[in-house]
Amino acid sequence: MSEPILSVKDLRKSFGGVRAVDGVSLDVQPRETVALIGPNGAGKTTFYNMISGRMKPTAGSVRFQDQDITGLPPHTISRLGISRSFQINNVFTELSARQNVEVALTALHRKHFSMFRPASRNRAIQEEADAVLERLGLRHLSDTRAGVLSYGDKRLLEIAIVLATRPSLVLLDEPTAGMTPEETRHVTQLIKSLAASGDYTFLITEHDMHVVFDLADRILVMHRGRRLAEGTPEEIKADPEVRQAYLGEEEVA
Amino acid sequence: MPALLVVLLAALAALPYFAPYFYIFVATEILIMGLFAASFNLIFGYTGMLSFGHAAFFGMGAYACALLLLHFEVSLLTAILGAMLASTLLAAAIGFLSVRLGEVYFAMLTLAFGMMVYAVAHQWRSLTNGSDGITGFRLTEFGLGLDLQLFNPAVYYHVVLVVVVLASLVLYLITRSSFGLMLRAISENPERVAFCGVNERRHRLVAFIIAGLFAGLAGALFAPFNRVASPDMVHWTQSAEPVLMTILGGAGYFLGPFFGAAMFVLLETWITSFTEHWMLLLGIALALLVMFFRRGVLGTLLDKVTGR
Amino acid sequence: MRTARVASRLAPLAVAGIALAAAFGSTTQAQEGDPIKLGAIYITSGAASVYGQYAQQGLRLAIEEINESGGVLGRPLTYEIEDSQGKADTAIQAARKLVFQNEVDALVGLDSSGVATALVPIMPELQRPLIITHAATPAATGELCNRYTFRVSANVNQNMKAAAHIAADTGAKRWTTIGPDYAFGHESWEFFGKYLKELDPDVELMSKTAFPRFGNEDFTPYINNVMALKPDGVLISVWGGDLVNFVRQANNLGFFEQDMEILMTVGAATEVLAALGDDMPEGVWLGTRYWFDAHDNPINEKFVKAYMERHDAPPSYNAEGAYAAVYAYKAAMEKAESTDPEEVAKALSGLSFEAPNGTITFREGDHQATVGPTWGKTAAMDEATGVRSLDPMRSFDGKEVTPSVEETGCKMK
Amino acid sequence: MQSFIAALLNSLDIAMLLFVIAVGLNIIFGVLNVINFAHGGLYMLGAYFTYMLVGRLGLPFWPALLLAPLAVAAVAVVLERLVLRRVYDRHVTDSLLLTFALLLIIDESVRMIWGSGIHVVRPPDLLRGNVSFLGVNYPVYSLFVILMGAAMLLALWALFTRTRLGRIVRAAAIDRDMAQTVGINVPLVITGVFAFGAWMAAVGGVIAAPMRAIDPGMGDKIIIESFIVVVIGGLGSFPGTLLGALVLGFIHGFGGRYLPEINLVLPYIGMALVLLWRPQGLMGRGAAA
Repeated sequence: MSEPILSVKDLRKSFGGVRAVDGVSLDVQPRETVALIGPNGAGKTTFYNMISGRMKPTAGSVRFQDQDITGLPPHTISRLGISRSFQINNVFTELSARQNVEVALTALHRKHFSMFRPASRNRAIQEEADAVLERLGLRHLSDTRAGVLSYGDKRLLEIAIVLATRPSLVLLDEPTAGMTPEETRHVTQLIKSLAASGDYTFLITEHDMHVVFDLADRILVMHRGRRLAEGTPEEIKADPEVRQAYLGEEEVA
Repeated sequence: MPALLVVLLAALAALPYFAPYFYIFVATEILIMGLFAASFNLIFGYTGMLSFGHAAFFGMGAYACALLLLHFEVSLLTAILGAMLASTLLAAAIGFLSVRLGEVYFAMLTLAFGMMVYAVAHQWRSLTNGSDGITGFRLTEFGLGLDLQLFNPAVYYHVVLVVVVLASLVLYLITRSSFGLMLRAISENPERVAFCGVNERRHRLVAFIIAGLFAGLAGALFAPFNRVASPDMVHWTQSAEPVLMTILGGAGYFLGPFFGAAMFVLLETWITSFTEHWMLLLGIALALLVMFFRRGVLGTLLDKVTGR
Repeated sequence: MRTARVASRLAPLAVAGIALAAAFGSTTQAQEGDPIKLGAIYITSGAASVYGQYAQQGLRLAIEEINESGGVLGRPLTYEIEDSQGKADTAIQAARKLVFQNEVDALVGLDSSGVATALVPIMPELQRPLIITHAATPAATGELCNRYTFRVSANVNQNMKAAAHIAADTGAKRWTTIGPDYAFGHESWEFFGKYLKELDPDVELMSKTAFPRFGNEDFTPYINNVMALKPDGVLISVWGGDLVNFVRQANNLGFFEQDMEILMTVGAATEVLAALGDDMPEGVWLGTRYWFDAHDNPINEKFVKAYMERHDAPPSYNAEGAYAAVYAYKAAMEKAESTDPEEVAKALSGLSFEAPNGTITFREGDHQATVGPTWGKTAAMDEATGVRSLDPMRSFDGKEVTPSVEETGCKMK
Repeated sequence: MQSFIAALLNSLDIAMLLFVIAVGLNIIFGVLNVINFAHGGLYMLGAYFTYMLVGRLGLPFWPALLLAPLAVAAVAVVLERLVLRRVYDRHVTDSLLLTFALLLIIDESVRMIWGSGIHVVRPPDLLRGNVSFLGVNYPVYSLFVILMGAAMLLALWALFTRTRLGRIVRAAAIDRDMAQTVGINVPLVITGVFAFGAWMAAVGGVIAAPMRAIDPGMGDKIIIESFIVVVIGGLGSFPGTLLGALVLGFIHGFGGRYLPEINLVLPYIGMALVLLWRPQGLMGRGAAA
């Protein structure tokens, strides 16, 4: 087995007396797609928040590409190559779709302190913005204000921002939540092709089990802040504990 | 389209030749206050930080300029540059302490730090001459070997016009730049920006310092204009003026603060002749604007015109 | 982009605005029977607006009296008032507006010394006579003096010289002060000390003093401080709402029951006395630039009577100052037989005229009116006016308390 | 020693008045997430209503202590329903600006109604004069202020921790949506909290009326002080408000006495030091606002 790109050891987070995440460990191999599932309140988002720097863990460690990133601020973690999307839409509504992507690209190209030159004059940024928008099928909406985009397009734009930072590890928080079946299919295909390109490693939370089983190489099941099970989709489907605690509630095909 | 901007500038340049004498003073004040408000809008409209202590930098500029003119008899240009340096340093110090905190705290903190500067200006009598402020400084020369009669209000107006136009141009370029894009993104969602790999706090600090620098420039133009630098220029009510002007004009537009400054100064000039209760009208106008016309007068007008 | 569009929409607006401004600014040449215009600059908004209110009452009364008796040079008088907000820069804009836009013939006003020190130096640019009626900083008729600037009210110098006389007569030796922490408070103490030392070299001016900030709410720490010092006498230059706070808190602490001489430099301002009523203790020395009950002459009698009829309260010093200034202009314009600002300014210099507080002369050397303040010791409540009466009372002659021109530092330009 | 005790007692009475006023500001912030600039104006209204009731109508002080704050709370209900309500779902700066507009309106209205003169209210006979306390002459009225402050402190503490109403308000403060879903009438709670905060400001105004000059500038003076208290103590923290008020009270009480040269700047220095050390205020709850 190769070195894991992300190695989480015994991560804990408590709020007051409540343990939201209680000693979870996880190794993610490069170019792998790992799904993180569990019922609401299982601690998935808190887990994400600690990896991406939004919250400081109470205990435990997070290593990324052989570097300890535990408790680093989000912008540093992002710069190291971890990018995340959010459960609720988190695009810049007052900016155009293209500008949303430009924000991420400006950071990537270290032009964020460029005082007098607009991003729209930077060839590299423009070409990349075109490419990212093209890839997500948003090119025709470039100049539309993000606030007036459809819900599905906003979710896509969210992913576009994530990809624009050229991450090696992508954390997607329910990427297809609230999407139409058509949009869901589109996004699933997109993630699949990105994964197949070999440039990205994915960590995904998702409620839609079809999507999970379709995408994941490996699944981590969380329940009440703890690791309940871990394995291939087949193993997880077969796990009686998981079925009882979680899958039983959902109609598994 | 730029043609119309040229017409506007030409009209402003020609103003002393056709407007009544008093309006040279009014226009000078509008330009200076417009720049002050525009500098405020860099952090308010573009970065989403409501500062109630912006007068600290305006006042710092005014005091530094007045002191340099008084004690060192430097040229106006040198005094202005010195004033900008002083306000930049002050903005760096206050900004460092303030931008770390959330918006509500930020508003209260900037207010309190502004009052701290006020208290110093008031109490450090050996330097600032206390409540009386600094007067009696002389304008000798502009600098750069230019022979300008700075005591002539029309000449001073032209100096202010050139400086304000240049400064606005720089501010405009900043708002349009990559950095400006970052600020707009931060004003909407600082966290998302951080997750793009940008230290948003440092951006807010830099924006705060730039705003302080230009506020200092406005203050440095204001002191020679009124021949005084006094603690009133640092008081929190002075900080409220760019806030009001920006809301009045429209924070979402680069020229909004200038428009707001023009409305504010002209209305103040006219209304105070009719009523002592101009503050009441101002309060009602502000409340209505915030409740119903969030885009400001200029913004609302333009929305009507463009049918947005 | 949007901004370019904005600019394009804005240009015609701005041009329209300038045109509008030009329309507003259209002026007409003054005609023969047109009113003579006075421009007044006072604080008419905010916490200290009571001073602007009183001044305006004095102005209005004088102007109506004069107009009823035929005006000045056959022309009626009128006035326009602008708010200084107590701020130097606002006052300067106000003065520019009055002179260049409203084209007033002369200026009166100024409530704060900060405003005076800023405005006086630019009077040569405005080229109108200015009579200061309230601001007391010696600089206005001292090192800043110029040929356009006059002051009808007593300044800190005059008031403190009088205070020093009162203080010396009490025999108290160790003095300290409680004053507002700005120019007025510090200057008052400085001049008081200087003149008291001249009168009685034995006095001790204590190095421990109390200067609470202007607008302070709780004076207790300062009062306790001073009481702990056990001085023989205390000069109190706190004024306005602050003085009301001060006196009531001092009452609570038994400050006035100590064995100390108390001098309040502007304690006899009627707005303060009326607010305090009998909370103002007996046996305290109060100073004022004008006391309605102190001058036995027909003009004062007429002024006080007319004022009381209108406002049901005795006139304050600020009302009297503004009232006197109007009569000063009347006298000067009649002397010059012109309303030309240069001529009027010339006529004012050295002019003597009758005011409620006696015959007033604007000294040629520095343009300060040779007036003296009134000091009195608080006595029984005066039921008719609702303020404490002053007994004994001493009105100082201007000649007695006005320092020589050389001392003021004025070099008339 | 005596002067030390005098300064100590004086600090306490300044602190208690500041506490009564600032705690209303902080409660409003805690539940509404609104920094109420108009708080100083409401305090001033409390003092002016007292002047009307006691000075003009000749009522004794005690009923005024009851009536004036109720009248101010009624004004607050109107302001909340007509004005503030419209901006809760917007950016925080909007509510800041709106309350700033209200401050301008209240200030100027007070001047239009009562003029710009100075007014005073007499303390009730019971509270006049001095008592000797540890060798220090101390005004009875200042003792009353301290006792009132302490009583309010205890009552508030009991209200928030011991009653159902207090729990409802705290629930609304922590999570408005959650409170709504468990059946709390949140809009009513919000109106109530705003009125309650205004009531507290007005109680401060009534208490201040017999010892401070009532003039149109009194509201502006107190609002900056209240901000400092809240910043030092910590936004949204009830014990923090008490601590902040004590800190500022001591700065005034001792600063005026022992460091007069820099007394103006002292509160801000104190504030800056606290922020350098603990940016969220002494007892603030974590990442600020």
